[in-house]
Amino acid sequence: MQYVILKKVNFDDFITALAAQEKVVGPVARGYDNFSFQEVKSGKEISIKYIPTILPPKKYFMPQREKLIEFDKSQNKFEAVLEYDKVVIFGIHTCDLAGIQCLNMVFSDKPKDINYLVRKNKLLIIGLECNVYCDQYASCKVVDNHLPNGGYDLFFTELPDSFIVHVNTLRGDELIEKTRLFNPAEKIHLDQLEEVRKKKREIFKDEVKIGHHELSKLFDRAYDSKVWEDLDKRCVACGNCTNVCPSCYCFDILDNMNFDFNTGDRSRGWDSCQNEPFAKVATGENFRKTRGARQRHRYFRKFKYPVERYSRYFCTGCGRCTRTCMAKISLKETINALVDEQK
Amino acid sequence: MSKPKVAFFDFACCEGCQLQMANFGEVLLDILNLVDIVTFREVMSEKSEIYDIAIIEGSITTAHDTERIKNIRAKAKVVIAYGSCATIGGINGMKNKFDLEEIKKYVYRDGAKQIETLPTRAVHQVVKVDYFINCCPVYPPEILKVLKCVIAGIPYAVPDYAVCVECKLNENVCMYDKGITCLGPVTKAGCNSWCINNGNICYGCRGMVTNPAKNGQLDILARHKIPLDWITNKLDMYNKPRELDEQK
Amino acid sequence: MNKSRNVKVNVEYLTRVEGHGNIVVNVKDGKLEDCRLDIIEPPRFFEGMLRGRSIFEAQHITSRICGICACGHSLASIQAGEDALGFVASEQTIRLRKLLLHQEILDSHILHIYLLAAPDLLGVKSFVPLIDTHNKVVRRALRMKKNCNNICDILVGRHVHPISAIVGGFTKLPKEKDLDTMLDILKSMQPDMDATIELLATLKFPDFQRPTEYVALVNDTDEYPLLSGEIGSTDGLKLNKKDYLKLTNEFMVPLSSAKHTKASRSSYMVGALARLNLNFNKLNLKAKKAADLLQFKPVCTNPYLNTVAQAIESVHCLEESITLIEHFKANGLKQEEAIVVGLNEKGTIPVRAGKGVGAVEVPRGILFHDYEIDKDGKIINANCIIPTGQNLGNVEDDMRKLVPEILDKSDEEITLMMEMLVRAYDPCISCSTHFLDVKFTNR
Amino acid sequence: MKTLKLTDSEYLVKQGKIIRAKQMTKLEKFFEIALAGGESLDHEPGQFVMVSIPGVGEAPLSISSSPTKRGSFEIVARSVGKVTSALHKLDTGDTIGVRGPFGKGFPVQILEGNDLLVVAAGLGLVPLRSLINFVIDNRRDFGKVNILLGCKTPEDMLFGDEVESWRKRIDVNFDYTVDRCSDSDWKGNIGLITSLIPGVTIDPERTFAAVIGPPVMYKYVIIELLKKNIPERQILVSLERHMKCGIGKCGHCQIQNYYCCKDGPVFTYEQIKSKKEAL
Ligand SMILES: Cc1cc2nc3c(=O)[nH]c(=O)nc-3n(C[C@H](O)[C@H](O)[C@H](O)COP(=O)(O)OP(=O)(O)OC[C@H]3O[C@@H](n4cnc5c(N)ncnc54)[C@H](O)[C@@H]3O)c2cc1C
Ligand code: SF4
Ligand code: SF4
Ligand code: SF4
Repeated sequence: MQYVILKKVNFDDFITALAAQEKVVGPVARGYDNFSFQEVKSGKEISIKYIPTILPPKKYFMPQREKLIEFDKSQNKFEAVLEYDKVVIFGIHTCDLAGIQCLNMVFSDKPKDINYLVRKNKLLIIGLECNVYCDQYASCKVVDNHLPNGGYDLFFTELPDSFIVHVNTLRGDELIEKTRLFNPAEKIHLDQLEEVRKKKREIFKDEVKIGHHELSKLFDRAYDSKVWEDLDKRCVACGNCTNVCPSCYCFDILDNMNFDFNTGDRSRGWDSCQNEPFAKVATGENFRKTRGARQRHRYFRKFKYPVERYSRYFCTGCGRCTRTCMAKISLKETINALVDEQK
Repeated sequence: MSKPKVAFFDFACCEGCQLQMANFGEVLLDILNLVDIVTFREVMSEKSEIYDIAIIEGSITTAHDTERIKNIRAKAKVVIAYGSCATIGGINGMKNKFDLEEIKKYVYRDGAKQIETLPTRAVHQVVKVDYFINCCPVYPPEILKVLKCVIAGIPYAVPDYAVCVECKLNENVCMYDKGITCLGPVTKAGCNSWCINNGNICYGCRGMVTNPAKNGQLDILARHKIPLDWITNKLDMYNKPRELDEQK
Repeated sequence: MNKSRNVKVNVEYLTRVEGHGNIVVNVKDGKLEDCRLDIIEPPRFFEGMLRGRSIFEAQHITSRICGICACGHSLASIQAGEDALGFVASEQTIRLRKLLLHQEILDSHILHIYLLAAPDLLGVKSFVPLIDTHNKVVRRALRMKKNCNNICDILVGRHVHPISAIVGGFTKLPKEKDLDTMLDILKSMQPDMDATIELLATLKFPDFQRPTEYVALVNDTDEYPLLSGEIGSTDGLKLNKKDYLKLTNEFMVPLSSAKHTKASRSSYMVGALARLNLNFNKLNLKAKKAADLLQFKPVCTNPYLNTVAQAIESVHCLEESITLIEHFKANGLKQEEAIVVGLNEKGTIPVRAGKGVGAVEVPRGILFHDYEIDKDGKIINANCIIPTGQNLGNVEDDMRKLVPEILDKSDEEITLMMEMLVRAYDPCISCSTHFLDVKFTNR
Repeated sequence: MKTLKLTDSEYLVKQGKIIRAKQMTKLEKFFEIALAGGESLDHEPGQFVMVSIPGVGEAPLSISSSPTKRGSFEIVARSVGKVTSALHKLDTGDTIGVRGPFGKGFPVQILEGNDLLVVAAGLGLVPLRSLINFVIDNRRDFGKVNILLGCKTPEDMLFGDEVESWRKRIDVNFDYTVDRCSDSDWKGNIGLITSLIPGVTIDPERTFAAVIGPPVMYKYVIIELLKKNIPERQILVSLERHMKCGIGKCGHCQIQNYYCCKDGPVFTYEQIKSKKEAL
């Protein structure tokens, strides 16, 4: 385990050097306080101070549309394929690192999803610490994701005139070696890092009326809550909340036939439990017919079901669902409403 | 398997959806490998009364056209409603907001007497439709998708969720964040949020989702201080004939 | 003239034109009794429907008047809207609009030359048989069409019903790499364009002359006027666009009771031929060369040669598009000019009551949009005058002169000549139903 | 973009050849399928396969034949949408893709030595036929066997000949019913399937009930079974959900914390009775 230092003046060179060899993506400003991960060629394009991007970096781990199978009917041939890019992802916040860990769990659960697992190893992950709270929507502290918790190759923390970088993997180390822009961290840097973390513990507050460990219990008794009826009236089922969520992974499987009517492919694409047809079966029954029931399902998939299966919350606290909701349904307000109700 | 015979017919429309076929470029030749186009007045002088698949562009607005579409339905094995005018009434439906006599007089003055017109209807409001290709104009990737389904003889379901879904996947900055109202939340997806990708708003040309959230929408409007009639007016742009369904 | 000749031409649902029209010709004992181009398109009431809508929606709606010249309608509508609002578009916006208009004309002309007109000249009924006999030509046509389309996709989202061109400017601007892509596409089209001219040079058009009044936009600069200018004619007419009604003043046609437009004579012609007859000298060099090759000289009075005029204009438009993009590449595009408008919820564009007229040369000729708006920007009155509507009188006058000249031909030949004549105008019939005073025949 | 071939993908399909196909009713078609290379499917009664038609898609379909039948397996598809209607166009000799078997079927080891009450309504007979034939083929290993069938009209009755053979067996108690009937030759009852349950005599302690039918049916059948004092963990149901992956990832089939495809489709009533989204 080691820490190295990159001077801020060298940051641009670092990204430029990386981009000269590999595809590098990072958070880029899109205006109106929106950001998205995009390919970058230089450090100048990157917004170091950004709030969670429109889509989380999950789009690189689990592409929106991903080929699984190629077939040729005339040959009776089916082949499982993986299409991938080698990508260096720069600037993943701790909440999104947690999101990736959630996906890792789901896809390595048996039976394993080999597409996900192989692709994941083609991606190099560079984390970036948030020194301050993103905005009023974030709730990373609630779920304990405001401090780094592994899941990266390198992790950057901004100090007054440099970045202190935690080197977590061999691959990360190779990258540091290659660029030759890093120096070993000195005590002063480690002190500064400690200072940053100390401050964070002060400013990052729970912001909901319930503690981390109580949360799942809250949901033990929340199924029949009136809160879902309120959400039923407000939700417009636009599907934004699930599409932007770093730990949502539902998908659809879609076939495509080429015009020769012999060759084609089978791929998977993101799907959303908020969409009306998602749980509808051929006999016409829809097991989560109301928007309220679908919202409840979403919350339960963050705070209850995964706790039973994977012993962790699947909400990373990134705040995206609240930020993007057309109806401004707020995750924190919903939790607080449940707490109030159960008082 | 012999190639299915395809006929194009146009009713009240701008013929832009037919033009989308020509806009395929050389891919059009691939399509022509799979089907025989036997009638396509806009680009062909050949005609045939025998066809398997009728592709209908335009809405039904006259008694004559009502008869014509019924005839086509009787002859065709498969009827495809093609474009907003045909699938939901589309832009022609704005007319239904007005008194028909009044609007006739406004546009044709003295000539109004000679003009015959009925409230605008979508094709499925007159005859049974087997496939819907929504959008104004039709979205080329969706045309191909549906044509493949037609040829394979399997159904095609228009996505019944909001344009927002695709819009988010395209990582557009939401129009509401920009302070502008957009019909994305109530409009059926399938166009890959075409308009928003190009910086404009969604006008709802694919028709409303089956079960739009009325309450939720009103909330949103209130929060953005948007008068209701702005949105209803916008919805009327393509979706006015939907009322004829609701009355049924 | 053949005194005993009887001819009955009755073309129902004329093919390979945009929209529904019938041709009726009746010659009895060598005497022309009836000669009409009837419009049988179901009426769509655009002007009526526009009332009460925001001026910021006008472009979106009127674009749907016609799928073939949607960009043209958009541009005329935007011009009229901005005129009414008193909004002056930036120089960059005007340049981009010119690029769009050039692509619109190019796209439409290619469609007409190859898919609608060429089959007649090659003796077939549509491009479909040509796939076997002239595969290269068909592929070239589809490729050129697709290229124009791809450019419009980049520029305004799509060619049919452009998305990003609105009152005030553009909601999305091409990026550096988009400019490169467009330039590559345009350059790759140059050899195809040369081949198009060569092909046309080999085709034989009917020889028929009838001088008429040719109307198009004119200006005092060196620029071939398409997006702006005054109304001018070969009879010396000069009008501000605001006075367009003086040009299009309607009159009753005795035979058919349809109202047509006229300027100085019984009818006038608009479109590529009219534009060349008025502004030939302003064409760029390559277009003039193409004209040489095609032996085209203004003033040309053969309406069949409108197709040739279109080919010459296509060359012009292609070259001008390249120049425009090279300008952007050299001077950069100011991305900050991209606007967010919607229904103008944010008041991005100041609104006032007013009247405005747009006059734009679209593929088929001069197009007028005219709006009156109230203080909230709601449309009170609207009027759209479409090129094909203006040409109707002229087509019928042509027919009336032509029929007696070809009475020695067979019925089939006469019918074909008539169809070709109408097609030469590249009429856009569903458009013209929005023209105030087209007569609809009973069906 | 680079492409890798994956040999161990869960999405890879096996080739299945249709060796027999038969239209059963207007909507239902029967297929017997042999896997390439004589590979056996190795399934349990109650499991399902993902059947796919390249270019059209995949659909979960129950395995209708008993595991005791070797060398091939059988499915029945009701034409309701894309895959199923395309499947209906196929015939003997055509190939399809097969993934699976998936899911938890009926726990036959636990059932052994006990009595069985099979309640099948409509298409529910398709998966239950696998269990019934398995039990009949291993009749010695089971106690008393009751079979109750129900469907809309006699014409909708699937596997008519086979059903008749069960009816005639002396080692099973058999009864069936239809909702409506215009056929005077009909030997069974008329009425809902729930009406048959009170009439059967069972020893609730040692009876396991296996119930499959349309979603609306479960609630009422279970009420009747509970009235018979069958313990909740001895009532087995199979649930239908929208499914895309079959391996517990895609989320479509989720019933609260269960994935129907992986934790089911066969559940005990005890497992799901408190799951509001289940029945
Ligand atoms: C465990 C299990 C066993 C089944 N066994 C059988 C069987 O033996 N025979 C049989 O005919 N059917 C069976 N079904 C139902 C069958 O899977 C669906 O009817 C089929 O998937 C529909 O696919 P499609 O492509 O034809 O329809 P689509 O065109 O995809 O859709 C038509 C309708 O079916 C619904 N639907 C789509 N996919 C599914 C799905 N995977 N599951 C349920 N509904 C869906 C859609 O919401 C839509 O309403 C079973 C389902 C499950 C979950
Ligand atoms: S539920 Fe909301 S806050 Fe939690 S991870 Fe998903 S998008 Fe982020
Ligand atoms: S821009 Fe429109 S379509 Fe896109 S997310 Fe916002 S509301 Fe939905
Ligand atoms: S974004 Fe809306 S208006 Fe635009 S094409 Fe899609 S559905 Fe139609």
